[in-house]
Amino acid sequence: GGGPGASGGDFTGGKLVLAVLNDQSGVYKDASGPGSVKAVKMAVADYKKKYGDAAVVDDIEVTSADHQNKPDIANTKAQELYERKGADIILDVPTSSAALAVATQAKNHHKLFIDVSAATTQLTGARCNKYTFQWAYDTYMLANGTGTTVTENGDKNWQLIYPDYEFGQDMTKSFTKAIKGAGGTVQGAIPTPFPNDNFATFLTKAGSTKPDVIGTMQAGGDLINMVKQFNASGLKEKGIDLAVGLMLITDIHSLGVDQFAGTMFTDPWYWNMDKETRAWADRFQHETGTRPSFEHAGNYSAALQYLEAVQRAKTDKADAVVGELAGKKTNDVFLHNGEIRAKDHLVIHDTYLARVKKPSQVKEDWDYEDIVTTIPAAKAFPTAEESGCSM
Amino acid sequence: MLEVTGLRAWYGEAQALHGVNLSVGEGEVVTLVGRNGAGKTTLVRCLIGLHRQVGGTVSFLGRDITGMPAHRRARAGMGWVQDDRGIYAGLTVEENLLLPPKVSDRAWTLDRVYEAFPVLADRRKAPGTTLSGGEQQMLAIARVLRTGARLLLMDEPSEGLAPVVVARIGAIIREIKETGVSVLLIEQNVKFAATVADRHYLLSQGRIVEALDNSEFRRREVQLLEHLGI
Amino acid sequence: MTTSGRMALRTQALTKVFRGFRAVDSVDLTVHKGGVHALVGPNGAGKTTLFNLLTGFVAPTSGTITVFGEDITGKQPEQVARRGVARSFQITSLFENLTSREQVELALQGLTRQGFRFWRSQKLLGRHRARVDELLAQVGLTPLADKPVGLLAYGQKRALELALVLALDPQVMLLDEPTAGMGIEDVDRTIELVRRIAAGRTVVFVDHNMHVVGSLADRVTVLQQGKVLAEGAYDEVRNDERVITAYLGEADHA
Amino acid sequence: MTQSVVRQTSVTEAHAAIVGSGSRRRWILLATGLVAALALPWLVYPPVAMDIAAMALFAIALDILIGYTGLLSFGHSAFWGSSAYMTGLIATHYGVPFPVAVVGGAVFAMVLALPIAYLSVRRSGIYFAMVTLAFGQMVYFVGYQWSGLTGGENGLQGVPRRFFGIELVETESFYFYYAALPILLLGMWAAWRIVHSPFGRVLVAIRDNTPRARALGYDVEKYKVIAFVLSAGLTGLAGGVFAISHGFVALTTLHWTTSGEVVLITLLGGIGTLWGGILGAFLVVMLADYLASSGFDGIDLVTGTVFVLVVLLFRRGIWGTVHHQWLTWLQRRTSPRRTQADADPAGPRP
Amino acid sequence: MNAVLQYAVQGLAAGSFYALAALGLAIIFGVLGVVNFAHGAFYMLGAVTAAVLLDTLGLTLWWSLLAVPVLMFVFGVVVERLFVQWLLRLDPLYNFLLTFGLTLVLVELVKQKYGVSGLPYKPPGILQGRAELAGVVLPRYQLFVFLFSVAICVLVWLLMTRTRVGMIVRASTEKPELTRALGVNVGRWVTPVFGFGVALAGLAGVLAAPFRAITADMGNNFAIILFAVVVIGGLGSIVGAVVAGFLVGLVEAFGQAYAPTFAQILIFVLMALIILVRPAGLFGREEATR
Ligand SMILES: Nc1ncnc2c1ncn2[C@@H]1O[C@H](COP(=O)(O)OP(=O)(O)OP(=O)(O)O)[C@@H](O)[C@H]1O
Ligand SMILES: Nc1ncnc2c1ncn2[C@@H]1O[C@H](COP(=O)(O)OP(=O)(O)OP(=O)(O)O)[C@@H](O)[C@H]1O
Ligand SMILES: [Mg+2]
Ligand SMILES: [Mg+2]
Repeated sequence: GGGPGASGGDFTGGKLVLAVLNDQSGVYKDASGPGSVKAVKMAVADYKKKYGDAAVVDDIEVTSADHQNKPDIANTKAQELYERKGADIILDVPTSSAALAVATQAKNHHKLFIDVSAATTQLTGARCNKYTFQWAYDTYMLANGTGTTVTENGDKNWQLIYPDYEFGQDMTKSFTKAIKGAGGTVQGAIPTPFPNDNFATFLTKAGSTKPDVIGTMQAGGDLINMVKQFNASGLKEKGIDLAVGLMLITDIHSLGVDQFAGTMFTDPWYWNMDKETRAWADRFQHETGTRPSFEHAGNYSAALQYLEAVQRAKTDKADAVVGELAGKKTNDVFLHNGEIRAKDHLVIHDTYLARVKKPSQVKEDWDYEDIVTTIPAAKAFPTAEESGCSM
Repeated sequence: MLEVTGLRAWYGEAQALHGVNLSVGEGEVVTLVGRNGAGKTTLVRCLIGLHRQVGGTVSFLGRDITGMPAHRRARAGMGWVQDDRGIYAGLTVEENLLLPPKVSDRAWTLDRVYEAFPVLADRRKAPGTTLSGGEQQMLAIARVLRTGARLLLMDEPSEGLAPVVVARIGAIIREIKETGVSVLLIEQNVKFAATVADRHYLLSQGRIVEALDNSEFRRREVQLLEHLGI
Repeated sequence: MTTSGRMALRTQALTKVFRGFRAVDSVDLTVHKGGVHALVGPNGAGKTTLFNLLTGFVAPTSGTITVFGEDITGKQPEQVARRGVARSFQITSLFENLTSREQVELALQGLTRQGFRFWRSQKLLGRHRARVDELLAQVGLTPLADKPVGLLAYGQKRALELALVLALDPQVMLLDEPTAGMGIEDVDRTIELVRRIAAGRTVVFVDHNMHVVGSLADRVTVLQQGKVLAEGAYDEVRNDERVITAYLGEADHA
Repeated sequence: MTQSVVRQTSVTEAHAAIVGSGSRRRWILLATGLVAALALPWLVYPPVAMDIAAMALFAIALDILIGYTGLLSFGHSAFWGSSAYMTGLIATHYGVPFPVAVVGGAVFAMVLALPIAYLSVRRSGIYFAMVTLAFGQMVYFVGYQWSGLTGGENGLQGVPRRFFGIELVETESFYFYYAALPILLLGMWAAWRIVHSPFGRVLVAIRDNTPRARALGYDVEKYKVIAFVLSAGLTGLAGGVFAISHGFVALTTLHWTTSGEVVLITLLGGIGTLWGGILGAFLVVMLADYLASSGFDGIDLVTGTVFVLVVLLFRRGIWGTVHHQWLTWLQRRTSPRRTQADADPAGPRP
Repeated sequence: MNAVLQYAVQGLAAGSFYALAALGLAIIFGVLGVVNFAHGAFYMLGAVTAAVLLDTLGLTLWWSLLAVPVLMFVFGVVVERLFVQWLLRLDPLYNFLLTFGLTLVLVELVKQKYGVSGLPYKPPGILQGRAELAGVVLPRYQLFVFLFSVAICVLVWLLMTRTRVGMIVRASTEKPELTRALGVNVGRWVTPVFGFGVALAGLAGVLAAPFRAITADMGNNFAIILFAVVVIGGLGSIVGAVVAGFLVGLVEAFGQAYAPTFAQILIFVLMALIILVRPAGLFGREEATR
């Protein structure tokens, strides 16, 4: 490390350390994992390029740790990163329980934590704190987007199938609210065990009331099980649509567009939305060999905005940086009409209702989504009052 | 038929057999007597190839079989009746009998087995180890007869058997002896041994201490019993 | 019942059916207190099964078992043992990893509640030392007391088997072929031993050795195909025609 | 009848009795252990040190079952996790000093263990392993779905670490370690006591020959149930400390992979050695910690390989191997003859 | 009524996977005395292999149903020779632990190679429609899975109980020494049987490919339910494994229909009940004391 930066900022150990703590080996490996580390490094490079000699710090280190999807390890690693590795900020952290544990550590250590990959609303709700930000999405936004838009587009009668755990229960509540708000009805909500590889019975049951659309809150492997069995069940032919609560582009990639074709879901970001996103995606592909997920872009954006805040604050002192971040309105490749809400540290931005393309429409690898509607930032997320955060 | 010279065997560093010499001729029944722990079972396990002998040679039918694996010895014509009978719990009585491969045309047919041991016929479908102790002993003997082995190594076959059955086994041994089969019989039951055997070896602490023919054996029965008892 | 005071063990219409096979078939057996009762019969007659029934290892299909007037039908083995009925096993059944001494200690502790004391030291077992030495001496295992049993020869294990039963100091002893696999000398010593310890107890044993049966038993029950074929004093039974044909055979009559 | 994984070790133990263990050697060992335990947070990152100590007690508690009773429980995460949750709930809602909460958690684990033990001990050997695994999974599902209480997959967050207002302990992992260590040491001592009690002798007897133990008047099922519940209680102590140390409880504490991990620790340390668990825990926890920041993304690859290698080549485990070598050496010295136990490495006799 | 029938058929279809895989597990156990923890991983490998074959060689489901079991057999043979054989004569728990370790390794390797999100699979056209049976509409594929697995189960049962091969393998594993001393070359038999059991798990995997998510983790939970299945059926029993497999499928389906939250726990409750009432399992044998 080479002492304070050129512009004479105030940095512990003379350097700035960004730590990516995520799952590099488990189920979130593809969607975030090593790709997120890469994205953060891209942000650092862009920052250096932009400010050159004017940068307040030139020794910027990006470190990473694999929490293996185990919250205990996430917890220990977060402590260690803050205490021993000199991390000024921790980024990413998929898996709600891990993210919540890291948020507590951030609070105890007075260091920053920007969550990108975990969806729980508690991060900016009941368990919010001054040092924690939620950057990309949350369960409310997923459910609200799909529930409202699909209902408004004419699918009024819903059946919901959800995994009977916190995420599923949360999503179902938000969905129900959104659907009702848009003038639709929920005919039934069927809880399912998790993990589960057999959805035939649930689908039969859901289909028996002849809904317009079935909304599923399953995720990951269970989502794929669900979709395969939905396709085999014949409900599609009867004109029943499928709407998905949480879908990652990696899910579509792994199952193939033909299986998902026509499915609707809310996406915080899509790589092929416009020229700018596409250009960034090309860069990312050049670095990693694959197209970015919204988590990857989110990490890039979070790191970039953090560095900008540091540049403004001229220090890595957390309170100062938080002060620079909170309330900031900004745009970048990920955040469109973004605002880092001061009250709860939820980052709101435009999100999108997407539909999976038909195989015939796919022009290249990873070209899977049609953006149906843009949901403006203000409507996409819960209001600061709703989130129930008090710092 | 069987020539054993200088056989030695160990358990760990405790020597169980100290240079055993013995022979069994064609069609001969030879017993091995000795008190508990003398090393009789160990000797037989060496002969069938399940315990590693450390010194000496074993030749069978004129071939040196030292170091040959157990299943090849069996194929060459050795049959073994284990002291704890070795009945398969997972196989029915009949399957226990069908299991061993036939090694010569001396092999008994199933019918012949069932004629000699009617109990087994009655219980043919029962899992092997649900038979009584004695029935299992019969099954073990019958099973080895099914192979048609040239030399039978029988470890205490009369143990736990009713007198009538012991007598029947005696008769069977005499019968197969007529067909040229040799038997090396381990026995505690000296009376029974005397009714079937031609010659006797006395094993004590891993050594052969005496070799006697049957008449001498009968004559010295009382003395021998004492010897065994010491 | 006036006689129940004298009756140590009694079964009524005791029956065990294994998948349609009647191993023990309506057996009425009465053993008087202080008696030495032999159970003989061809292989597969149901002797061991009867023992298993008496000691709770096998649940009867029907019938009842009483010990000193108390109905023990359907009780678990340990409950039976606690009522003073101890058994040995036909096929040796020991704790391979423990030494003879440790096994006997274990047996001595069996009927106390000492075994549950997980907060005490094992040294507690040392209090049985004298009794252990005595028992091992009785069966001639003193020199091998501290050898793990896995390393003993068969006959030695049979002797230990007996010591374990003795350790329970039972009122009723069930011995399944106590002399099987023993040399002549050991057999005679065992007969002596059983005779000695039988004083004041009730013994039921199974043995194929008529010499043993003759020297020990004051009453003999002959089983065949699960049923009682004959019962009486030794001399009576051994001259019974049916017993001779079914069990003893003509040959061995000396 | 094959029931125990550890035939060989207790034969050697029997020999240890003959050879005479020498109380001086025992004191030296004890002192070394204590010094190591006290020095640990100086040498490794304190929260990791705490994990090591807690996992060590977990493995030791499990060894009472595997090594001394011949019961391989593959569902011990149920007790580790349920105690963690109960400890967390008590600490959160009643604000008691953490040792009280931990004891509460352990008691709860024992209560939960009772019905599970009652059902599981009806089967032995490999069935027991499968049945406990299944019950463990059942507890996991309950934890998952009962999110009102457990927080579901978000975990039970914000568990406080109260200790009579002593702030250093409450906030600094380093001092917390010394506050929690006595609980774990007490648990380890209890395990040692159990194994070397008359009760422990009966467990070994049951492991070796169940019917015979019954014929001697031992109520085998009752003994097994008690052993199981005791083991669950000690596991619960460890799980409670773990929860307090982390400040939250996650569902992974109930997951079967946690059961697998502790079996690995026990195996690696040496089944039937009790103290082996300490070495096993040290290695496994340090390895996981190292791999987490090494950039290597296949931790299970390493864990699995270690499993395979230990089972294939190294069944006595570390402690078992060392202990065995030591005994062999002692015996060589005292008598020139070796016994069967040494000549026949790991495995039942023909 | 109609719904009940529909649930029943769906349950039987789901049970087919359990039955087939449990059969493999039971055979391996019956013959080698090994409880194969890796059975779920082999099921997963079957599905993954089918997906890879479709992707790289264009092998359709039909060919995969042939090719994958063969490949899995070979794989099983390799695993047995390299690992399992060394522990056969020790306590079965060692092999349980060994295969547990193998599971971790296999799952991780698949993750490394094919990622964590799963692989695509397209079922053949003929099986994509629906069939109507007595008023019940069913995906044709479910019907096929059910019939196919019943046929396989019957064949395997005949093989194990009616042939000399079945007998020899049972004997070899119970008393390998004695069996050798009786003249049977034991080593020759055990390995193929392990391979065979693995092939059955692989076959279940192939059947699952068009219908379920093909991910590295797909076998984990499956394996645990499989253990419950064999405990219910009685581990030593081939018939028990199959019957319990279908039974658990039914319980799962009706549980899902009428008590969805508890569907998964119901299976374990059933297991607990069986242990209480018939500790040896529905078709297990009483253990004899002698
Ligand atoms: N596996 C073993 N390990 C160590 N020593 C053994 C082992 N098996 C037997 N021995 C010892 O070897 C000696 C010979 O045993 P062996 O079984 O051959 O005797 P035996 O003559 O067959 O006795 P028995 O008439 O009781 O069957 C005995 O002293 C015994 O203690
Ligand atoms: N668990 C069981 N299952 C089925 N049949 C059994 C079982 N136990 C015993 N039998 C059968 O019951 C009959 C009686 O067996 P038992 O062992 O009582 O005979 P025994 O009189 O002790 O004979 P032996 O003198 O040969 O030991 C035998 O035919 C045996 O096959
Ligand atoms: Mg012998
Ligand atoms: Mg008997």
